[in-house]
Amino acid sequence: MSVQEVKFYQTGTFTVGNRLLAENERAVQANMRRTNSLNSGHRACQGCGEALGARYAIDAAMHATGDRVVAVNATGCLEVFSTPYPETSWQIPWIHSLFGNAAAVASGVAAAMRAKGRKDVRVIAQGGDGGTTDIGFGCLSGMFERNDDVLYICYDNEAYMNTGVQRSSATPPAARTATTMAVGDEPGNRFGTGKNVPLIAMAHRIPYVATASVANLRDLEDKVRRAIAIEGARYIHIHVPCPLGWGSAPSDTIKVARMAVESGLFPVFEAEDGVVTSRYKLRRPVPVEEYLKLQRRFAHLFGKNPDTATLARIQAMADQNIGFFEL
Amino acid sequence: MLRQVEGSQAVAEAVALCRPQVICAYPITPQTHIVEGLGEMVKDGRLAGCEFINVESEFAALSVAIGSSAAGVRSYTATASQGILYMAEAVYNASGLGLPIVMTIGNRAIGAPINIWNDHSDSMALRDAGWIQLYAETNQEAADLHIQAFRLAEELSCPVMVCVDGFILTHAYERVDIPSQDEVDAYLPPFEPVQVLDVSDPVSMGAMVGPEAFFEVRYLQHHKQERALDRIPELAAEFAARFGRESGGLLRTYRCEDAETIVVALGSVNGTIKEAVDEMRARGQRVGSVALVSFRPFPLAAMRAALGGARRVVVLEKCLAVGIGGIVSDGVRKSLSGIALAGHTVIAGLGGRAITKASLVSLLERAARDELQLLNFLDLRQDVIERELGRERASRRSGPTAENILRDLGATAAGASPS
Amino acid sequence: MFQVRIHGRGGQGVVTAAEMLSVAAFDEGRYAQAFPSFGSERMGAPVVAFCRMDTREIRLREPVMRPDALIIQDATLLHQVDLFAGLPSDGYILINSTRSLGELGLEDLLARHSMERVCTVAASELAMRHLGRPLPNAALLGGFAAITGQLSIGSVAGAIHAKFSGKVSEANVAAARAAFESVLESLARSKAHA
Amino acid sequence: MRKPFAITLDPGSSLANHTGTWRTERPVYVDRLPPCNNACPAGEDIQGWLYHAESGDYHRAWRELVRNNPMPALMGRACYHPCEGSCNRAKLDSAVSIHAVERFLGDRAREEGWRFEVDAPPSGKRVLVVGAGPSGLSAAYHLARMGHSVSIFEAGPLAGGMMRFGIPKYRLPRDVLDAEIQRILDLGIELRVNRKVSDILEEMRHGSFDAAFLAVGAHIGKRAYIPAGSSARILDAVSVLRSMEGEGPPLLGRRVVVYGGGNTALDVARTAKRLGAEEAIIVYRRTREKMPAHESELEEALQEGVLVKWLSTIREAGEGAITVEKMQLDEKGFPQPTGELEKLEADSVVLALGQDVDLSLLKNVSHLEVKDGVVQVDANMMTGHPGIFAGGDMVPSERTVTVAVGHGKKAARNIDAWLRSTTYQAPPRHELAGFERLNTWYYTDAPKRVQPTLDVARRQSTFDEVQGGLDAQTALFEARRCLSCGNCFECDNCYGVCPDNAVVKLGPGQRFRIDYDFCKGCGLCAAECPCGAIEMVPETR
Repeated sequence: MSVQEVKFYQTGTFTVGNRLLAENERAVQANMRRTNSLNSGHRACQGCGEALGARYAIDAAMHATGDRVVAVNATGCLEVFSTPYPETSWQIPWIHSLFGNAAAVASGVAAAMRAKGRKDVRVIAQGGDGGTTDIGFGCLSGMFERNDDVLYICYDNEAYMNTGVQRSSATPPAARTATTMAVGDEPGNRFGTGKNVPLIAMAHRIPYVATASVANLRDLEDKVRRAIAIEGARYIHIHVPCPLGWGSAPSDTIKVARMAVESGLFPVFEAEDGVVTSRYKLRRPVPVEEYLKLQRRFAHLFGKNPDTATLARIQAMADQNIGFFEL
Repeated sequence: MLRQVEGSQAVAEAVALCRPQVICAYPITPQTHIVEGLGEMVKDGRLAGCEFINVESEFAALSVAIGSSAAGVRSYTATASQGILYMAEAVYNASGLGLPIVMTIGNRAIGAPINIWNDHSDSMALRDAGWIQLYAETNQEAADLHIQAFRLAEELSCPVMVCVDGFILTHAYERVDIPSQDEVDAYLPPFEPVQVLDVSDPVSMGAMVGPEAFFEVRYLQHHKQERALDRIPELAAEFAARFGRESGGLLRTYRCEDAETIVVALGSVNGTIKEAVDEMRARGQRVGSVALVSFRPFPLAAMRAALGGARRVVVLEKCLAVGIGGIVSDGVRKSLSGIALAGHTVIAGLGGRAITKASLVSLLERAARDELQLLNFLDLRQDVIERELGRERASRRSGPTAENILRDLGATAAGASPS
Repeated sequence: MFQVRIHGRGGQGVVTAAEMLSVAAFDEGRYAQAFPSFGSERMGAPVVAFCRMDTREIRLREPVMRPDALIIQDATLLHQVDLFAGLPSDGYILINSTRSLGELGLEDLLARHSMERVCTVAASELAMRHLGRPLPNAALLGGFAAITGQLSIGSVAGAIHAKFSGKVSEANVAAARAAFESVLESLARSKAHA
Repeated sequence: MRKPFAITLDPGSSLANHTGTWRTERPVYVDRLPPCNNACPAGEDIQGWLYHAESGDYHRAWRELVRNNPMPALMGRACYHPCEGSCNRAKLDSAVSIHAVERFLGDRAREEGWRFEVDAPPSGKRVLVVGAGPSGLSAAYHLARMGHSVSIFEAGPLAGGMMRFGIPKYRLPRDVLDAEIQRILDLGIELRVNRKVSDILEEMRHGSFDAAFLAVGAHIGKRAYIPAGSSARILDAVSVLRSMEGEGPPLLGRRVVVYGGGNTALDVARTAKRLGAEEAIIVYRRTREKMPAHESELEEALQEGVLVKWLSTIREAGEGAITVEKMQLDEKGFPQPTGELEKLEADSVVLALGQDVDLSLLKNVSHLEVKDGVVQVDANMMTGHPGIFAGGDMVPSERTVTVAVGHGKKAARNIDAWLRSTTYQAPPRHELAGFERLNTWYYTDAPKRVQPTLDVARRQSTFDEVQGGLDAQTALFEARRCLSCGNCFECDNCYGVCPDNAVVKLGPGQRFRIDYDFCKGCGLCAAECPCGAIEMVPETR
């Protein structure tokens, strides 16, 4: 993590801004004239983590490139709530083609920019977990393998929210979705082997892979700033809570994201050329329950007689992350 | 310059002369030789300033082209058969976004059973996806149509498919006049996109459009093709004026004056048809043919004008719309609404079944004797059909049809005898 | 119109042979059309390619079913595939073999065939000698020019040069010329017999 | 660019879509009362002045501080800082060392020679302040800044009152005291020392004062009856401590017994040690828990070798020795005699049993109510007699320097209002910013910086100051430990975490504004505000 080492500034770099920090040390989001790449008036739910993550990321990219960014968007919540005719919330050149081809379309844009000799224009592809880890996975892997000059950002809210909260390959075990109801003898999503796309991205040996969370703005901005400058295929996986799909309070979006990180369930790290180069060390570690019980999708694990066995399995996953990534 | 080249090579060189800036390639027979040729030209520098991208699927191939076209550069790809079905979603998307991509289809059948030989099932499956579809009769025309296609596509901001019969044209060596770069440059101006992803003038492309406007967007796509009906002949005329040969246009008639029977068909089979027409004429039969070049948009008026005077029309199709029969026939019939003349659909050449001059002549003979049904199947092996149907009647577990038939024919799946 | 059908095995350059024939005809100012028996054949499988030559545009797109000439690149095919289908009794036959028709057991089969139009030539051996590889197709084209007289050996050489380059090209041309001569000789011999 | 209909759109056009209509709750910026401010008897806006100290603007911080308290250097030393007792940070790691920063600012003011200004034009009114103790000086200071002409009559030889005659040097160096007082006087206040007021009405009439503030300290030590031999040496704490100023140290002997459990008792015992007593023993009738003296004071005393006899009373005092009786607490917690006796060697006994105020100056003042030896005042600090106000030790309340300073301010405001024949309206109190209102995630972990203390050996032999001050670095650090409870400190969280860009940043010092056209009311801003300065209130549509 290359977040600046916290000098003692009351809130250090934990808050968005800090009047005691030097101008250049402040977050892009703290800037009075920030670009608001995803403009007001979008139709995201109250407390939408994806809307937040997208503005954080694209603003950071615009700031780092002097607004020379083009974005390709996969079908999904972000696309639907940001560009319903006759209005768009985007301030940058933006295109939506299909659900599963964002990475490929971005490869095309990048190729066009190369052909036009506009390497100064940076290309970003973005999509949700469905468009990235499931239906868009083939195009994503192809883009990685060719090492096309594209930064792919996945906003992971762990299910197909746009269509009404159905299970995706990023949905965590035991989570209730519309297609993994909390009934039967294994309520919620079944325990699979998991599909860790950041690790899969690393297996492509692309120059840069990182995970980030809306709960850690500085880290997120810093990673986008680093990634946007690198040539070749880059991947950033951002954890963005969905109040609707997770059954969390809209006002808890950032808290939930923070708990995911501090519990170890969502490891925040950075990898270059396939090797982990930095990780976020847990600041105030919490048991997974602290995270899970904020979300109704896990309500069936609690209540009168808590499902201690399942909770233990989830805790084990967190502990494994903590061990594997040295969190 | 006149040369004896493979059809694929001719197409590749014609495309290269159009100065594409992004080419996406994914291998599928029989289209592969085209992108192989282009790939080589990009690598050895003959096609400068072009990005050649080997993608991981046809879906990605067209998606990459969508991205590059939206970013304002001339974009090209090619596919066939299963490939165009695999990219189907993107095919609709490209036209919906109004991106002037040109794509070659090396026409080939669709499985199952898997079959690599020629027919029109693939491009026909996507006929209503909002793309303009042009069918080449010869390799000369295949080459020329690509040059016209880029001009047409970019004028209308609408994607164009150039359909070239797999193997029959793509793999055939024949005489082709490959124009010079100057000639092509004079005919095809640099790409001036209607919309472009530009950081100095940002827009959002591909908005979600609801009931309040979707209908109009669709209509406007149709309107583009209506305009194409005017532009296609104009562009063909200008092409003829510059290059000194007839290529493209909406359709071409052959010995249709005073013809009682007129055969309508798409693509390379028109050559063999002309031979058959000549033989019939030699026998004193008043027969003519129409080569339909522009299937989308469908030239209703031109078709009506070409067929209006005949007594019967025989539409020869290389695609069986299972459950109804002909597809081209429907358009032909529509063009003739109100005119009373006999119309026959003949399904022929599926999965590479050779369409011989002999078969065509006997077909025309029967047509002349008014022996044709509404729907006919050229050189369909009735005996084989009967045996298989018998098997099916005999036992529920009658086994896989394709393999049964091959066993009957005593051939192996790989071996294909010339006749 | 003169139609040629070439039989061989995948990897023996059957399609290339057809292509070179068409190029040779093209160089002589004729229209020509060459195409394979469109298939997915692999190395060793029986394959067929066709070539048409004419003074006017060739519009016909059907496979060659009534060949004016047959080129058989691999004699082992003789009893496996119906090579002679559609061949008229005065059609040309050129077989790549070191053996005579008799040794090949074709005498009965070709009983009623005009024998001055049938010939074998050791194309593979010639190829080995000149090229160092048993690729008979170029050599056979030389033989074809000799037996049919449809093409000059010069334009065959030109087509070979157009297809190959450098040593390979020269070697193939040499093999073709050698085959051309050997076919002319054996034709002369059989005339003498008659 | 000729844009295709509907599928291609102009950037940022969604501004036309006012999502504010989705809202059922609206975020509203509030200022809440930080617990430190709430606990300060002098009514200091502690969070307010720390805010400026955080950015290193010490002058501004000092000016902010002295709006309520004119003597930071002194308060930072003598105050028992109840503010720190209620500091929310204590629940995180440890309370912000407010007194240390306050003292730092006071000392910085002395070094830099910062001065006060008068805020209002001369009112032409004259006010008499009786007593130059903390409440007297505080009142005089505020009145002067309000434009009134003020005279202080002090019975003693020097200004400072109990700060000088009650608090030993080692806690409050005299140069500091003198400097703080001088700065106040420099406002143009007239000070007359050795000027005992015996008849307040006469004085006011004679000096034609429009109002008076009485702030006489409790200088008379309470006596308790102890059977004593003629030779027994018995003194009272106040006079012992007073005699430390000027007229020569008292003779206490080698073994000193101090009787009582208040801070004064500790002051005397510690003073005795410094004067060379081998033993300084405090006799207190109850337990350590029940002791009224401040724990920190007791701790320092014990470090310096002061002994305490818990649960003991003095039965009689004789030559060189006293007799003490063991006590035990009854169920109500009151000490009861046990009859168990013990002898203690003692060259002198100092009584520290509390003090009384000399109210003689009030004779023949009408409508005056005196109860338990102190004057009763109304909510405006005014006695029953119009125009005569009172505060500090003279009125019912805890007797500390800080309380006294608070009285002075409050009285001054009311006197000012009375002189302008209006009534002072105190601003409404904000809701308290409790710990539960904070989102403490955002605060950096930072244990408090401790002040240096003098080593015990020197503390036993000299009157040097025990507690050292913070240097600029540590003072800044300590200031920045403030959580700014209940008051926006412009961390930009609300601005950053709004998914709808509905928070408008107004610029440095201007804080923020909610754009209700777009705010969907998700409440993220309120949830992620570290200091609890945003409240979600239901929409009433």
